[in-house]
Order: sequence, then C-alpha cells, then structure tokens
Amino acid sequence: MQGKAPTRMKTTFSTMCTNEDYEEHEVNFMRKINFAQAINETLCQLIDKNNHVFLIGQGVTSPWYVGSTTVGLIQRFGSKRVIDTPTSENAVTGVALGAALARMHPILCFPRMDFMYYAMDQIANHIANWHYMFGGQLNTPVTLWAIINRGGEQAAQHSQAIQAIFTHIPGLKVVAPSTPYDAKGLLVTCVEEDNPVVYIDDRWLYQYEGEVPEELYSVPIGKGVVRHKGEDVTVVATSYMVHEAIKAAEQLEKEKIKTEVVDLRSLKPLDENLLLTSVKKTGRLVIADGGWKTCGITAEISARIAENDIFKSIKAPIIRVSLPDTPAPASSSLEKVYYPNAKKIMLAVKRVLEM
Amino acid sequence: MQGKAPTRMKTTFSTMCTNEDYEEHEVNFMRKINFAQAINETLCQLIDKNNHVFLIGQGVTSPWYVGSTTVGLIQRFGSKRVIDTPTSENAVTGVALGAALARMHPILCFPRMDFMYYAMDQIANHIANWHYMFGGQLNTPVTLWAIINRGGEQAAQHSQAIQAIFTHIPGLKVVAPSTPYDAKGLLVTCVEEDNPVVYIDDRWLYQYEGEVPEELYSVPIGKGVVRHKGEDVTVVATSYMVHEAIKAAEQLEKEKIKTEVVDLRSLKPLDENLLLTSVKKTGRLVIADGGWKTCGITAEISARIAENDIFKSIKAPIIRVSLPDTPAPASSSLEKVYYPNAKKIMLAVKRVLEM
Amino acid sequence: MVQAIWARGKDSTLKMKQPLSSSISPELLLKMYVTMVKIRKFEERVADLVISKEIVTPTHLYIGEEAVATGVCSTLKKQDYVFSTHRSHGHYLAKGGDLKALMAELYCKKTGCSRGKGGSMHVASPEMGLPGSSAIVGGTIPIAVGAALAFSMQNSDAISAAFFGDGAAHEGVFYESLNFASLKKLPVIFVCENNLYCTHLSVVDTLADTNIYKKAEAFAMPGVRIDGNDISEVYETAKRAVENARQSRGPTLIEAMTYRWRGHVGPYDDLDKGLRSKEELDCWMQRCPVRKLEKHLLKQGATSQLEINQIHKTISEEIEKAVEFARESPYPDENDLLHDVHK
Amino acid sequence: MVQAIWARGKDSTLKMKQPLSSSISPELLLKMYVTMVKIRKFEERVADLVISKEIVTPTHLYIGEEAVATGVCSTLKKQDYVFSTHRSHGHYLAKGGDLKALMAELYCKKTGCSRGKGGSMHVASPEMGLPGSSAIVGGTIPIAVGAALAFSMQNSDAISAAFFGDGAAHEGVFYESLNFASLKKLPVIFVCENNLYCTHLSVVDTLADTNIYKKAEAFAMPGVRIDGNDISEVYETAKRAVENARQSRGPTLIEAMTYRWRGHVGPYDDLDKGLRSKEELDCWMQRCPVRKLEKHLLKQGATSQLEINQIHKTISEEIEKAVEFARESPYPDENDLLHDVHK
Ligand SMILES: Cc1ncc(C[n+]2csc(CCOP(=O)(O)OP(=O)(O)O)c2C)c(N)n1
Ligand SMILES: Cc1ncc(C[n+]2csc(CCOP(=O)(O)OP(=O)(O)O)c2C)c(N)n1
Ligand SMILES: [Mg+2]
Ligand SMILES: [Mg+2]
Repeated sequence: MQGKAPTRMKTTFSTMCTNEDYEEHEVNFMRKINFAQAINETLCQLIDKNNHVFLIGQGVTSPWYVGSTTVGLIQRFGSKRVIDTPTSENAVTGVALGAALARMHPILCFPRMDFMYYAMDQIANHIANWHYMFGGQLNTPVTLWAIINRGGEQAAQHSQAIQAIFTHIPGLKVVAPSTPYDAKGLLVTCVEEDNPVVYIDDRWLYQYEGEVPEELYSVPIGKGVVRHKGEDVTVVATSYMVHEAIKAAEQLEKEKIKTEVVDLRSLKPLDENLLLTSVKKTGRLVIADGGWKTCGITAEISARIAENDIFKSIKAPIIRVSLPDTPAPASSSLEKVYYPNAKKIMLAVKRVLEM
Repeated sequence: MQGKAPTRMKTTFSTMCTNEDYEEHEVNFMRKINFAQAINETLCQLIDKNNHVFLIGQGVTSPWYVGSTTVGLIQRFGSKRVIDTPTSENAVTGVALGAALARMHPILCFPRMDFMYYAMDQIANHIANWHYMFGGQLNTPVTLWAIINRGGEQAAQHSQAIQAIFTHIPGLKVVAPSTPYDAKGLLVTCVEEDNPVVYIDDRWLYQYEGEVPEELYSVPIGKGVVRHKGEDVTVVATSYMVHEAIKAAEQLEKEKIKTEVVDLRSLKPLDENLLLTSVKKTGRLVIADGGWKTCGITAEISARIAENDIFKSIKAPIIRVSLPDTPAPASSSLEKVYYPNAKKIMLAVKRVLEM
Repeated sequence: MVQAIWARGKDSTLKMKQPLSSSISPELLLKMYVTMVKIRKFEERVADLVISKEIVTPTHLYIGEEAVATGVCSTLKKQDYVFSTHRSHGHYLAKGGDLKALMAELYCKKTGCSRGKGGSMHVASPEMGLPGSSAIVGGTIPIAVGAALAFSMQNSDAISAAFFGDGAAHEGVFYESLNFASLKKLPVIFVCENNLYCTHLSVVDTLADTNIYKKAEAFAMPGVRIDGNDISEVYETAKRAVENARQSRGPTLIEAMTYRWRGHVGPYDDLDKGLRSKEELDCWMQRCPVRKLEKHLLKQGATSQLEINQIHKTISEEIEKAVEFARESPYPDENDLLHDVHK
Repeated sequence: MVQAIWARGKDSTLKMKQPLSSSISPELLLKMYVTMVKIRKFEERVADLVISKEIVTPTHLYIGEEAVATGVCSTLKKQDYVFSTHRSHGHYLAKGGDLKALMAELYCKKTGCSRGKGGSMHVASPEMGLPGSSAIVGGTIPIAVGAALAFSMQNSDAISAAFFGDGAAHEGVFYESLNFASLKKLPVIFVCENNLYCTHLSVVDTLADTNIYKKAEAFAMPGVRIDGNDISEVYETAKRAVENARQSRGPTLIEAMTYRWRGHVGPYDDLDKGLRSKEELDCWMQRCPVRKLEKHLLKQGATSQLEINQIHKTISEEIEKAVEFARESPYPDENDLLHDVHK
C-alpha cells in the first residue's frame, strides 16, 4: 500500500472504509446492513441505473435459492432484466458472453460454485480468452457471480470453493469481498469493468453487518486492505476467512500477540505491495483461504513471498490454513474439522511465532 | 528419496531407470523407442492382457488425431475395446465412470486438455468425489489420458496445459511422465490403480527416445527421480520441462554450475522427500512447469518449501519458470517468448545463484 | 400451470383420473404396495425428523412419486444397476437398499450407507445394485450409460437404469447420453420423473417443448410418456423397456408424469412460497399412487384392510427401529475425514 | 457411407443432382457468385501457402461449402452478428470481412484481423458483424443465442446467426442452446453445415439419428434440411428464417447438406488416409456449388464467360495483393505477448 496507506484504521470489523478512494463517502457511514442486503441493494441499483446491465442465472427469481440476494428484483424489473434459466449452465454462460459481445453487461449468477464445472468450457475457453484471442478488439464484460454455499451436511457436490481454478486461468479477474461495504463496491466495479470478473460470494458472509452507503460507489480491483494492525505476524486472508482471521487476531491480542490481518479482496490481480509491506514488517506469514490447499490461493501467496527478495527477511516458514485436499464430507462431525477457522489460524500463528 | 536413493545414475538422459523397483528389468535395457511408441505399445499390451481394460475417447481410431499413439489398436482389438466417440466430452467421461463402476478400467483419451473443460463436471464433481462420497465403498478406476498439444500457431483454445486444475481437485492423482520408460511404467500403474488418475502426456515429448523394456512393468506413483546430479542449485521440473531442465543443466555445467534436476513424475501425490532432500543439499530452487504461473504447479512446489523447516536453509528466493498468466497466442513470434524453455531455466538458475 | 401441462400432455398416454386396472399378479402388486408404503412412511418420518432438527442434511422427499421407483425397480434384478439423484430415498428403498443404513446416513452417522460422508443426496447400496446417486442435475445419466456399456462388453445380461428429474432435460449431458446410448444400442433405460418442477420453476418456464419423452425421437430411440402415479403402467412400461435392453434392442426413454407433494427440499409443502397453488397440490394428492394401488388391491380382494393395517404397522416399527439405530450410531470419527480420498 | 446419408436424407428436401433454379434477382445471384469465387480462390491459395509452409496456423478449408456461408450471410445486414467455427474463412469473407486482414491473420501477422493472436480458427471482424469464431466444437452456439438475447432486450431488429458443423450436434450445449433460444423466442438462426464428417468420423458413426434438422422439433422450433450446395435454396431458406427471427417469431434450425473437398485440416484431400472414398469425393465435386451457380448464370444470360473470367482475374489479383500485404506485414512484437489479457 505504501503511499496509499490507510488514513483511518479501526480494529473492530464493521468500519473498514480505509481507502482514500472512497473517503468522500464517510459522511454516509451510518446505515448498517448485512452482506446479503448489500448485494441485493447493489443489484437493484445497478440494474436500475444501467440499461445494459441485467441479471441472469438459475435461481435469480427464487425466494430461497440464492439466499435473499435477489429478493424483489423480478417484481421490480420483470423477466427481461432478471432472467431465471433452465439448468443449462454451459449454454447460459455462453448466452451471457454473447450478450456482452452485443454491448450488454450480464451479471451471471451461479448459485453454487459446484455447478460452474458444467460451464467451464464457456468460462475458460471462451469468456477468459475472447479478448486476447482477437487481439484485444472485443470486450467481454461479464460478471460471474460465483456463490460458495457449504456446510449443513451438503457434502462433496454442494460445498466447493474453487476460486483457485478461476485465479489460475488467464483472462479472468477474481474478487472476493469480505464486508458488506466491499460487497457493494466491488460489485459496482465489476459492472464498470470491460473485463470478465469472477465475483466470489460466500454465503457464510451473508449475516455479517457493516456500514454501507446508500449510493453507488466502487472499490478498486487489485487493492487489499489491512483489517487489523499488528507487528508480530501477518495473516493474509480471503473472503470469509478474513472474519476468522480477525477473530483469531482479537483472541491473540489477549495473549499479547499482535497480528496484522490483510484482506486481499482481489485474488487476481493480487495486491502484492500490501502483502509485501506487511510481511516485511512482521517477518512472519500465515495464509488463510477457504479453498483446497494444493495449487490453491494459499500456495500462490506463499510463492509470491518466496520468489521475492523479501524472502530473506522471513523469520519462519509460511503456514497455509486452508481446506485439506479432501472432498467435503457430509457429517457435521467431519465438517467441524474440515473447515478452516479462527482456531486453526491461531494455532498457525503460534507455530510461526515459535519457529 | 533418502534410503531409496538411486543406485545408478547417469547424466545423459536416455537411461534413467534408477528406482530399485524396476532394477530387475535392466537386462532388457537395449531397445530404444520413442515416447509415442511407448504409449502405443503399452496401450496395446494393457488392452491385450486385461479384459477389463478398454480405450475410449474422441480420436482413438484416427490415424492422426492423437499422434501415432493409438495406431493399429482398432485393427487389433476392434470397436468394442477401442471406442471412438462423438464429440460429447462430458457424457463420454460419465460413460467411463459408469464403466469403472461396473468393474471395467477405461482409459479415457482427451486429445487436448482444452476439451476437458467440457467434461469438468464429470471429472471434478463425479469421478474425483465418488470414492469419498460413498465412504470408500466404490472405486472409480478411470485413467484420464490428458494430452497437451500446443505450438504450431494453434492459439488459446488448442494449447492449454491445465495440470494444476486437476492437481488442485482432491480425489484425483496426477502423473506426468517425461521419458518413454516412465510413459510406459506410469501408464501401467494407472491401470493397476483402483483410483482415478490423470495421466498427463505432452506431445512435445513424442519424439524423445529412450530405453523401454518390452514387457509390462510399473513405475510407482508419487516417486520422483533425479535426472541430473548437482550441488549448486535444484531445478524441479515436470513433464516436458524436464528435458529443458536437463538441457539447461548440461549447458550450465560448461560454466561450472552444478545443477540438480529433479523430475517429479507425479504431481499428486508429490515426492516431497526427494524435493526436500535435493533442496536441502543445494539451498537454491528453480521450478519449471509448462502450465500457467498463478496457482499453478510451480506455486505449489514453492509453497511446500516455504512451509517446511528447510526453508531456513534456503539461500535465495525460489524462482518459477512457467507460462506467464496469458492465454496462448497464435503467432510463432509470440509462441517463441510464451513457452518456457532451457534458456529461461538457465537465466533463472543464474539469478538464484547471484542472489 | 397444471393446466398447461395437461394440455401439452394430451397426446400422451396420461389417464391419471382413472382407477388402476392391471394384469399384474396380485402377489407382485402387493409386494409393490409394501415398497410404496415403506417409501411413503419413511419419507414422512424423515420430514418429522427434519422439523425436529435431528436430520440436517438437505432432504428432497419422494412423497407422491413412489410408484415410479417402485414400478421400475420391480422389473430389475439385483445385478442390474440403478443410478439416482438428489431425490434418492425412493430409488434406494425400491432397489432393496437397507432401510437402517439409509436412516443412519440421513443422520450422517458412521453406520450410514455412505458412512456419513454422503448425506441424503449421496446414497449407495453397492450390494443391491445402486452404485450411487449424484446431487448434480443430470449427473448420473451418462454414468448409467457407462455401466450399460460395461455390461455389454462383459456379455452380461445386466442392464442399467438412470433416474432423473425433468430438470435434467435442461442439461446438455442428457442429450449426449441419449445419443451415445442409442448409437451403441446399450442396455440402459432412462427414467425421467417429470414432477413438473425444477426447484422453483415449472416445466413450462424452462422447456420449449415440455414433452420430454419426445426428445428420444431425435436419437432414434423409443420414448413414452406414462402416468407415473399408476404402478401398473409404470411396471408394464418399464418391463418392456427392460426386456428390450436385455435383448440388446437398445435403450428406451420413459417419462413418468408425477408430482412431489412437498417443496423442492425439506419437509413442508411450501405453498406459502407462492410457486404453486393449493388446487394443484390437492388435485395431485387425489391421485395418490399409494391410495390408488390400495383401492385396487382391496377391490380385487387381493388384500384386506386388516392386512393393510398390519403392513403399515410392521413398516412403522421397522422405521422406528431404524431411527433408534441411527440415533445410537456413532458419528464418523475426526480421523475419518482424510480417509477415502483414494482407495 | 455416402449412401447411408442419401438414404437417411430421403425425407428431406435434398435435390442435389438438379440444376439450380432460382427466382433470386440476377444481380444478387451474381453478387453471391463473386463471394463464392472469392472464398474458393482464397482457400485454394491458402492451401498452396500451407504446402509451401508460409502459413503454419492450422487451416480448415471451406472449399466445397461456399454456398452455405454465402447464401446465409447474403440475407443479413451488417448489424447482424455471425459467429463462426474453426472452419472460419468462408464465414468471414461472406460476412464482408476484409480479405487482406484475413490473409495477414493466417500469417499470424500484427496486421491480421486478430492481430496475429488468433490464427485461422479465431478470426473476427467486429465492424462487419463477426464478433469471433471458436475452435471448440459447439462453442459459439450459445454465444450467438446470447447476442440474440441482447438484441431482443435492446429492441433492435438485429439478429444473430450461429454457424457450426455436424460435430456440434454431438455436444450437449447445442441442445441447451436450442432450448433456451426457443423458450425465449430469440432472434437467432442456427446453421448446421453438415459436411458428413467430424474429423475422421462419418455422421453415421457418431449420431444415432443423422437427421440433425429434426432435433429442432424436440424444442418446438422449425428445422429444415436443405441442399447446402444450392445457393438459391440456402438463400431462400435463410431469408425466411431471418425474417422470422426479425419479426420475433423465434429461431430456426437449418441443416445444410454439404461436403468439404479437402481433409479435415490442411490442404490435401486426404484420400490416402482411407477415411472416405474417391467416388464419394468425386460425386460431391460434381455437385460443386460454384460451378452450379456459374452454369445457371450463364444459362440465364445473367453473365458472360468474359465477365466470369474478369471476376476470377480481379479476385486473384486481390488475393495476391493480400498475400503481399501479409508477407510484408510485421509479426507481433514480443511485447505484445502480455497485452490484451484484459482490456
Ligand atoms: C448442475 C446443477 N444445477 C443446479 C442444481 C440445483 N438443483 C438441485 S435439485 C434441482 C432441481 C432439479 O429438478 P428435477 O431434475 O426436475 O428434479 P426434482 O427435484 O424435481 O426431483 C436443482 C436445480 C444442481 N443440483 N445441479
Ligand atoms: C470440444 C472439442 N472437441 C474436439 C475438438 C477437435 N475437433 C476440431 S474440429 C472437429 C470436427 C468438428 O466437426 P464438425 O463440427 O462437423 O465441423 P467440420 O470440421 O466438419 O466443419 C473436432 C472434433 C474440438 N475442437 N473441440
Ligand atoms: Mg422435477
Ligand atoms: Mg462436419
């Protein structure tokens, strides 16, 4: 972050508007809504404001399918702007791309990441490549709203968090907001982009409340933010894991361990500056992401440090807190140990401090 | 590798049968065939020997589609054991899974990795999860023969090397032979496995010759091998990049730089022992893989070092030699700079030695 | 909405309002009745257990659709394979899966039919010929085709059946599978349980032509629409299809018109969600497949009210024992988490 | 093999052996003739350049199929979108794409229509309404549907057309796309170029029912099989389909029977590969779409041999200029590699 360091910083979670870019909105920082409401409001405002924006995907008119994020949209905008679809994920994704090539900006909803595998050809071979393949002449502004929906004994095919796959594929940008404020601001930015962006949305975030301005504003892609200041160790976290990291940091504080929590917000491009600045200061790194370990987001962040000169000033191995390389089990007894959480982050922090 | 260290080691490339496991075959080490011939012969022998093995996939009866790897098979075994298919990648993959559940072992051919995106639902949601999801009761012995076919100005949709995606997904094992010997031995092992294995085959390897016993033998999954001994720096490489690494090592030798080249052979599980042993010795690491960088194979290997205690004895940042995060361009002028090669490895080695 | 379907279904063999008439032996009919009651009562009990939060895994109840699984599976042998969906309980029980192990799986216990790792949407009974079910719409259709391919290679006379919903007819893999199966004349039957809804959407909102059975034509395969609430019609149709498959005469697509009484997922009828009308539900409840068969059996004198009461009692007891078993079973151990990723 | 197709095609409108008869104005016919000759001569030149290794990118030649792209695109306006496949040159030229830029793209030069980044399988002419082509079988079908969706939302009267091969009828996404387009009554036409082969496999080896046009029925959409080597039939059929689409009467599937004279990829006829017979090729070469139109024009007195010679000459010169242009153009610069990943 360097010159662009946060001008205001609180250690509690709900007020993290720290980027100069949206300083101007501070006056509005009164209203608190939750993450799901923030998405719902943003969708509503974006569709309302922009003729070329529409929402498409299986479940977007359902009262329960995607939580409450789409409630009321079909009533307000009708079935031309809010298009519920057959379970034809691949074709519908192609449809979104085609619409984008005809000057629209579809927000394409995947109620679960697991279903995106069906659409992988259109996502990876087509959407991701289109701009490059034709020498930059054609834009494909599709927002791929990818929802992580896990827990509750849903098991292996209804629990996946495959952000690493999209982050691996060139041509896609990937964002992962952790707060209602960023949920709104990043969704707005997606729609302002002329590029395809995968907008990762974890339903475990839906109940988190935070201050959210009523009007539209954007949060820049590629900029992380420090959520909790500390000097002893850096915890870089993504999406829902940011909350677990903050919980861990608050707990660790009681034990006099000063943890710096970095919320990446964008997985690609990644805010390497912010990452390096924090790690340079603390010399210790724990990475927390809700996806699988091998070739995952945590691997990439680790490798970014390891390939940098900063690496020499690192005082301990870099620990990854993530899912083990295991499909999601059904039983809650196994879910409990499967999902990474604050406790695992705390243990990791203590380990890197001991080493 | 520790106790299982190679008992015989040559610095040239064609004789690398170094694992005790197949020491016994050394007497036969006369005949040289190329990589494509090794695959062809192995397919032929496996189908011949095992009633439950069959080959299925688009192009397997074609005289040119998959190089020469399937030549003669349809003539010999007929269309019941060598099944050419419609371009219905997803269904055909499901078909392979279903056959595996009925006690067959399909070898499922994807003439290009790019086409696997269509089949991702069956691969990731079904094949990878099936054993776990039913508590280990059902086996899904499918060999996913995934061919990388790039270069020649084929551009973004006909050039992909997405091994990292399969390595990311739990439930799949991933192997990537670099020599005719391993091409045969690992394919045999795939068919001996009761698990799904992604067998990565790079067509740039097809012309490489090496000693290959005529009879069937297996090469263990999860065991790497040292291809070139050295003390100054370790280059860990996968698949085709092993050859580039050896070329680099031979070149560097002239400049008195002693490079150790580790051929991983398996991407998952990964031979961490061998990796750590070599890096412990050299203290310097360059990683070479033909896929994309972000969240790629090179990221994972780097992270394995960074999370290990060994990390403290590393003398320089870990450099990744891979594809940039860019779709494949058509023009040969760009292909030339796009693909990693011996020169890039040499530069990386020199960089880590300077740092 | 139901009207639209009736209209479109005119050209089909729907005769839903008629009483059952059947040439099936009374013994077999009674046996199928027992299976249907077992499914019905099992699902009703599950509904209660979901409401009381003893069961957490998402359950898609089969209430109202019992005749389809029962009729089809009654034509199959143990060696035949059946592949199921997210709405799996009926298929599992009809194929002869162990009831206790199913209940334990819904509790996600270690004694469950998937060792607690699958939950409601992933049940298996390898020994009874149910090698799994998938929570992905359309997911098991090509897998069933693959099993049929294996059987044909093995010169076995086993066949394979894929159950799936109307929603699966949205997925391209359904069409790919029909093509492949017909092209290779594989011994597989495709059983579409058209319950008129795919989650919150009616078939008329998702299919340009709701005659799913007609899709078979495009692949040179027989397709037939039947009253899925008429056990006799299901059985007879499946029997012919299975016979064709066994005799290497190729696959058949059966579209069984039926209806789920409860919401898409969970125990309630979800009428308050405004996605379907009370009239529609009532109309279908009047076409209850279990009652229809029961009436027939009583009318034919193939059973007595006394025997029926006894059947219900026995099944209820069996279910209660399963609940006990499930309750008392241990959860998977933490160490189990990392097992079963590979064999 | 060709026999099998004829037999199956009996019920279609095939009339391949008849001379052209047409009510299209001579001017338009002549214009289409020019386009077809342009495609033919372009492709023949490309074949030479591939043999001499000046062109490296994999080229799938359109020789023999010229009437399809020409007939369809002649019914379209500039604003209408066309989506193409790996066999893209014909579509590109028929939609009015710049010939020089196409040739330069085959050389993978910076002046190419995709700046040298796409090669033969990825050509685009955004200004002429060709927003791209895909090397993935079936890949552009849903994309064309999406463009049609956009047009309908914009109340534009533009329409969209997807070209694809018979191989695309193997892919599930084709069926998903038909369903979606018909369900939403979108202004799109689906043009299947059935050239009887998907790489090395004949349609009879891959499709259980080779009547691709009939798949439309299953989605309540008109489907028609036509002689794809008869420019008049292609034009008239496409015109009706385009009209329907523009008037919001929904999509149409057109199956144009045609044949590629060369092998699947590259310049040779590949007869030595044993995948098709010389008789079959000869039989189709006798049904040359260009010659057929030429004969008609001469017979009708709509042109003279002199004019035809002049047309050929002009086009040859244009092509040579394009070759010169391509040869002299620079390659993309190394620095271009990392550009255009994002806008
Ligand atoms: C690929 C995919 N898309 C979406 C879903 C979400 N989903 C779960 S069940 C279901 C409804 C399927 O409807 P249908 O096939 O008719 O079966 P029914 O529930 O009516 O028995 C959907 C859409 C899914 N499981 N898989
Ligand atoms: C998904 C996918 N599978 C396989 C291929 C390899 N492939 C390239 S062209 C082609 C043939 C397609 O046949 P068809 O659609 O009939 O078009 P044609 O070449 O005959 O014009 C195939 C199979 C591909 N490009 N994409
Ligand atoms: Mg349904
Ligand atoms: Mg073709």
